[in-house]
Amino acid sequence: MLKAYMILSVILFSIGIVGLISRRNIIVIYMSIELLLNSVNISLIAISADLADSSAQVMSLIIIAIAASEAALFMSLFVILFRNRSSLDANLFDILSSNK
Amino acid sequence: MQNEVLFAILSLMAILSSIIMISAYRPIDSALSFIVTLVSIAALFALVNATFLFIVQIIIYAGAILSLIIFIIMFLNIKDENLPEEKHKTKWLLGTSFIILPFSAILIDLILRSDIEHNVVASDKFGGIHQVGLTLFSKWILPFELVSILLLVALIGSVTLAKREK
Amino acid sequence: MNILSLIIFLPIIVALFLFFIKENVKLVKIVYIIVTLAVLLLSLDLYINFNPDDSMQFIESHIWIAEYGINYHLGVDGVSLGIVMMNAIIMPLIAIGLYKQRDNGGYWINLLFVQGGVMGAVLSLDLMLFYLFWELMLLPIFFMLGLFGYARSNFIAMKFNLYTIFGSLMMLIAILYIAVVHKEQFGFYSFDLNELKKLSFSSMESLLVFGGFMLAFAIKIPIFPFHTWLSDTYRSAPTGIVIVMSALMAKLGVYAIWRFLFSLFNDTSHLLAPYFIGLGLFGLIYFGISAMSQNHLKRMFAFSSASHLSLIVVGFFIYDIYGLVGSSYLIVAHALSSAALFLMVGIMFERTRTYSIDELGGIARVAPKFALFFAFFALSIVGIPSTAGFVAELLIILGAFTYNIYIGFISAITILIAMLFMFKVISKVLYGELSAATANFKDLRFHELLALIPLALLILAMGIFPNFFIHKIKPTAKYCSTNLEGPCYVK
Amino acid sequence: MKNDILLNILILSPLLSALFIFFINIFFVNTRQYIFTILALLGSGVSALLALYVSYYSYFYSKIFSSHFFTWLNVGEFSIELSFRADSLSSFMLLFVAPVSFLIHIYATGYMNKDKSYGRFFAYFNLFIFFMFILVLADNPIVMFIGWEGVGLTSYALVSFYFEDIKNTYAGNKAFILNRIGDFGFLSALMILFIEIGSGGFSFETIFVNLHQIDNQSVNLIAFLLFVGAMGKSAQIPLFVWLPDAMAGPTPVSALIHAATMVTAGVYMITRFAPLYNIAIDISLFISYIGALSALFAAIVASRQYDIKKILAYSTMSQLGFMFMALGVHAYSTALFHMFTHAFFKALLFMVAGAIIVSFSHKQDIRELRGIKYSAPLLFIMMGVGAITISAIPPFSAFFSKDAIMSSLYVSSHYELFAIAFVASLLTAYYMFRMLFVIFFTKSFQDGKQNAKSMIYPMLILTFLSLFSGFLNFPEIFLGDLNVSSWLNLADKKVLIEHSTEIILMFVNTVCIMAVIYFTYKRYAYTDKILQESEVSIVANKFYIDEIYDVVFVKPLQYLSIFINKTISYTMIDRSINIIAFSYAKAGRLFSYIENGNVRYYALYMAIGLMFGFVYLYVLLGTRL
Repeated sequence: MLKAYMILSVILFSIGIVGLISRRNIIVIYMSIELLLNSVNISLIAISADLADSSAQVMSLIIIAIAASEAALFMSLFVILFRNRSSLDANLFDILSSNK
Repeated sequence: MQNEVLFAILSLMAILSSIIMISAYRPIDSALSFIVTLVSIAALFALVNATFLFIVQIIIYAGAILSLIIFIIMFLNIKDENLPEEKHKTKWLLGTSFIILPFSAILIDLILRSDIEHNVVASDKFGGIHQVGLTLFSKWILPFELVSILLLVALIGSVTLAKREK
Repeated sequence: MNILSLIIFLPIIVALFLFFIKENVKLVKIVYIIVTLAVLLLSLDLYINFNPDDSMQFIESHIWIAEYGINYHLGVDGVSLGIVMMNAIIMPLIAIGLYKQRDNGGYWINLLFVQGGVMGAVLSLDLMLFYLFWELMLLPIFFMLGLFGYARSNFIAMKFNLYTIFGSLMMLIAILYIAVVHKEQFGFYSFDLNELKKLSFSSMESLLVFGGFMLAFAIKIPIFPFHTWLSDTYRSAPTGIVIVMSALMAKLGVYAIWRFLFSLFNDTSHLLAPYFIGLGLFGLIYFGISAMSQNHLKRMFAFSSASHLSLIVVGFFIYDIYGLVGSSYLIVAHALSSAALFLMVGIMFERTRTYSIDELGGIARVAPKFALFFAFFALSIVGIPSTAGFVAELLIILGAFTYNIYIGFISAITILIAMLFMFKVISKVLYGELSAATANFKDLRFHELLALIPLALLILAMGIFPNFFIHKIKPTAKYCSTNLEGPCYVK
Repeated sequence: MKNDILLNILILSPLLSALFIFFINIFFVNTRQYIFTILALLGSGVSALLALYVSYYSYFYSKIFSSHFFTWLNVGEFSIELSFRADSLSSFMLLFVAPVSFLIHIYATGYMNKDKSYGRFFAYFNLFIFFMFILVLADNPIVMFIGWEGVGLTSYALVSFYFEDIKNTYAGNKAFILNRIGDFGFLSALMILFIEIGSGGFSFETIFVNLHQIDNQSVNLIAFLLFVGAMGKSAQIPLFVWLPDAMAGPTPVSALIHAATMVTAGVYMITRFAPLYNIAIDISLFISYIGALSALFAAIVASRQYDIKKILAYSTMSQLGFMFMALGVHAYSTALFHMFTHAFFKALLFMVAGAIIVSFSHKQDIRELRGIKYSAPLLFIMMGVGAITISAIPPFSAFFSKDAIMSSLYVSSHYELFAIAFVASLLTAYYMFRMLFVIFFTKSFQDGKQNAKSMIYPMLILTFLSLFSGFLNFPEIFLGDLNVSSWLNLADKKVLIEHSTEIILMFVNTVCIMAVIYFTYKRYAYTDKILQESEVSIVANKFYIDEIYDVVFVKPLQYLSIFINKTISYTMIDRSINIIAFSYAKAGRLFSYIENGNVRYYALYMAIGLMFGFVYLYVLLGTRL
């Protein structure tokens, strides 16, 4: 069972990365990041079940807490960005560029 | 056997819905399909007796975070013209999938070939709130406290960020 | 403290202190003059105490970084003594000659650094120490080019710096490689020249390492075809830097070839000598002809310097006593003449605001003293008898004839080549009608005379009583030329 | 080594006087003119007196004066003493160099009167004498070379003396550059000579003792290169073009440097190396031919010149050609004797020309100077004496010297040389009398200033000397004893000529010259023939030699210079190095496109890197897993 869970986790992680890289909509990007976290959670839970050790469950609990705080920050960021640019295009936010 | 079938259905749902999530045009569609993903992941948790995590997943992810996203989407009143114009979305999706494919293929191959299963027999109470709580408050007390600080920081940070500048 | 360390570090330490009083330019200038005069006194002391029967003297050796065998090893012999002396003589005269011109403290502070760097590079007998001083001397030049240069100075400073840093990097690689080879052969790292002389290289190895060193020196001198930084840099550089570059740094490149390459790679140097003689002779003629069609005074003198430096390279590579003595004499002689000439060009620019030969003319009518000195220094570059350059060129030509009669003929062309443009300059700048730029030309002021007269007297003295000066070089030269098999200096 | 204080004073007095004048001239602006005059005359006068003294003792008592200053240079085997030695040859040179210098000094005080650069002129003039003494008295060739270069330098300074006109300075440049080409040969010759036999010492004596050690080929090479030096200094073909231009200097300069002393240094130098040339027979013959060509060429060109100083300049070149012809057939003392008489009459001619120029408002064209006989009768007489002397009319000085050259050429059985010399000497008479007749024998009249006394007296002395100095070397045929030749005691080839032949030669020569003079008289005296001569012919344009040199040497050098600057240095080397540097900058800019600030892209790069890393690890470790 562990292997199946692990494979699922890998697949979901890959899908998350694909979404993270290829989409320009920042909300989708955010959700892709959440998907990455979830895929990690899946493997953690599967390992904890396999080893009958609840430490891994605690870890995923902490990850969920981090995801929650991340969500809070992201939401406020969305609000600011949309207020300033009235767009959700990630390509607009490129002030890190050396060519500017 | 029953577990296997359930796992297959649930994992298929998770994968399909997450694919829909990353390829949907409107964010609201993505958010809704992402709820499906999260719920099926929660069910997968339940399948391995992680009952407490199942509850937490449902409540925090599907309940709190996703509703927050949907709320924000509605609050911002995003119209179609506000969405980025993604002409090459399909190309990007396929291209990145192609790049990431070897990565996942190799990982899957390694997982299949490796010998990682221990199949320790767990007690009935495993995964319940009691055990998790014990572990959390005994072995993991410091990270727990740190997470509380993190949550506090996130709270203050989001308030500060969202505040309209005068 | 040994006198050599004092000579090196006095200017550097004072320069560091001067950063704090950079605002008060007058004080900086006075301190500069005092310090450089002190260095001159120390060098004179060195010169007087230098024993003309011995080669390497005043040796100072301390272990610096024991782990890597880097020593603080200084010493002076006949050839380096000449460079030390002219450095000590020229530096105070720059300030005296340009006393009224540069009102910028950084200018003088940088020059002090340069003086210390040049002294250090000349006196050090440890490759790492040499490398450090070599870079120390280049850095102030970069700043001065950028800060006080004319016309596109940033681009030119960058170009000059890239050129020289590229060369120095190759040299650094070569130095490190040598140290590693030393570890392989003797079991410990060493950068000390005396230690490294015991090394033996395979022929391919020594060619590559020789090339690494040579690149740094060839760019600095410059040897054809590494000369293209020259004309822009000289045109743009402020007077002090031009003097330092043409009179000191370029000479240092040739000196370093002799000091390090000849003693480390004796066989390779012998093997490659014909090629470098050929390159030098080609450069001698090439730069001379290049100078003919220049209209910018500093550019023309830049090529003139390059032409003479090629001759110096030839003299060293001839590998006999005449070539060696002649070249080391020409190093000093040409340094004095070109320093004086560039100083006068700087003085002239202050009055006319132009370097263009076509815009000048008739200065001899209004400024006879200026004309006298200018003509004298120009002729001393040409190498007329009774100036120091004549003696040096005579010896080099003699050496070249001893080497090979055809090489001799070509190197004798040097007595023709400088004339081709020098006389044009004298005619166009000093003689003829007054131009708009020169109409109100003021004759030399007292402090300018004070700077030029010592140079003129020294050039004359070196031309009329050469034996008096050459006897300090002779033991070194004799030692080197009679020890063709072994390294040049062992102590 | 002996150290004669007199010789030291002789050498140093002009130097000291030059230095004093220089110093005063530069640093004390309003100095009275007479201070310069006193200093200048003191310097040259003392040396002239001492020179006479030295020659007197050398002639009558065969005394050799010598002095040693210090060791100039001592490196390896190359040991050069700064020492001087007045043997008979040097004393002979001193005999005319110093007095003529002194006389021209006196003349110049009048000529340069009230000139604003009076001091500068005499400083250079004395410096010139100093270097000339070094050249003449030097005990070894390197010191001689120093003097050799020094006279060239002062000659340059004096030709460019009127620097307000930049053309004069160009003439000076030309003189110095061509001289230096000669010096190139001279120096190379000395270097080879040193390498061959220098280890045994490098004074003239030791050189000639060791001369037999050199192989024949080297001797020829050395002899040829030495002659290249002489060509430059003595204005022989092909390095002669500077001499006519050098007339841009003040006339006393032309008289002293470009007629009497410096240009004869080449002859002196060849004579100095006479033992060498006695071995190098081929080169000697070559010298003769060059001399013959120069003599003929210059005589032809002179016969169509109009500038009074240019005529004399070409005449000088022609006379020097005669001397080289004599040198070539090893008749050294004959050549020297001609040099001796030539110094007097050519200096006289130049001084007269200068006096004419000063008197008649600085006109130099003989067509504008016509009819001055009655306003300047004295000048007419002196010019006449000069012309008669130079044309070798007996019994005046040049008759003896030139006739000796002719007979030695005849004896050497190179009859073609003899023929050329004969034609050239006829042409000499032609162009000299053409000048004389055009200026003085005409019906027109113009008035001029009187010359200063200080100009007249030296000319009178020189007139006397040029008439009678020939008797010093009275030939055997007139029951003379060839004083000069026996005094000089050079490695001459003995001239064995039958008296009858010699008399016939003299007679034919004289008659022909007379005929030429008569022809010239008919042609130019009291006619306007001179005005009808065309100025576009090949002779009047000096065979276009200057233009040819310009096209063959000067222009290509300039184009080459521009070419290597623009094309090789700039376009080829600099451009390619800049391209390397700029391509680095471009590559940097290329990478900055990757870094576009879009974090998504960074994630993409990370993913790509991840993929490659995984694939690499998998391939590397795959077999072991």
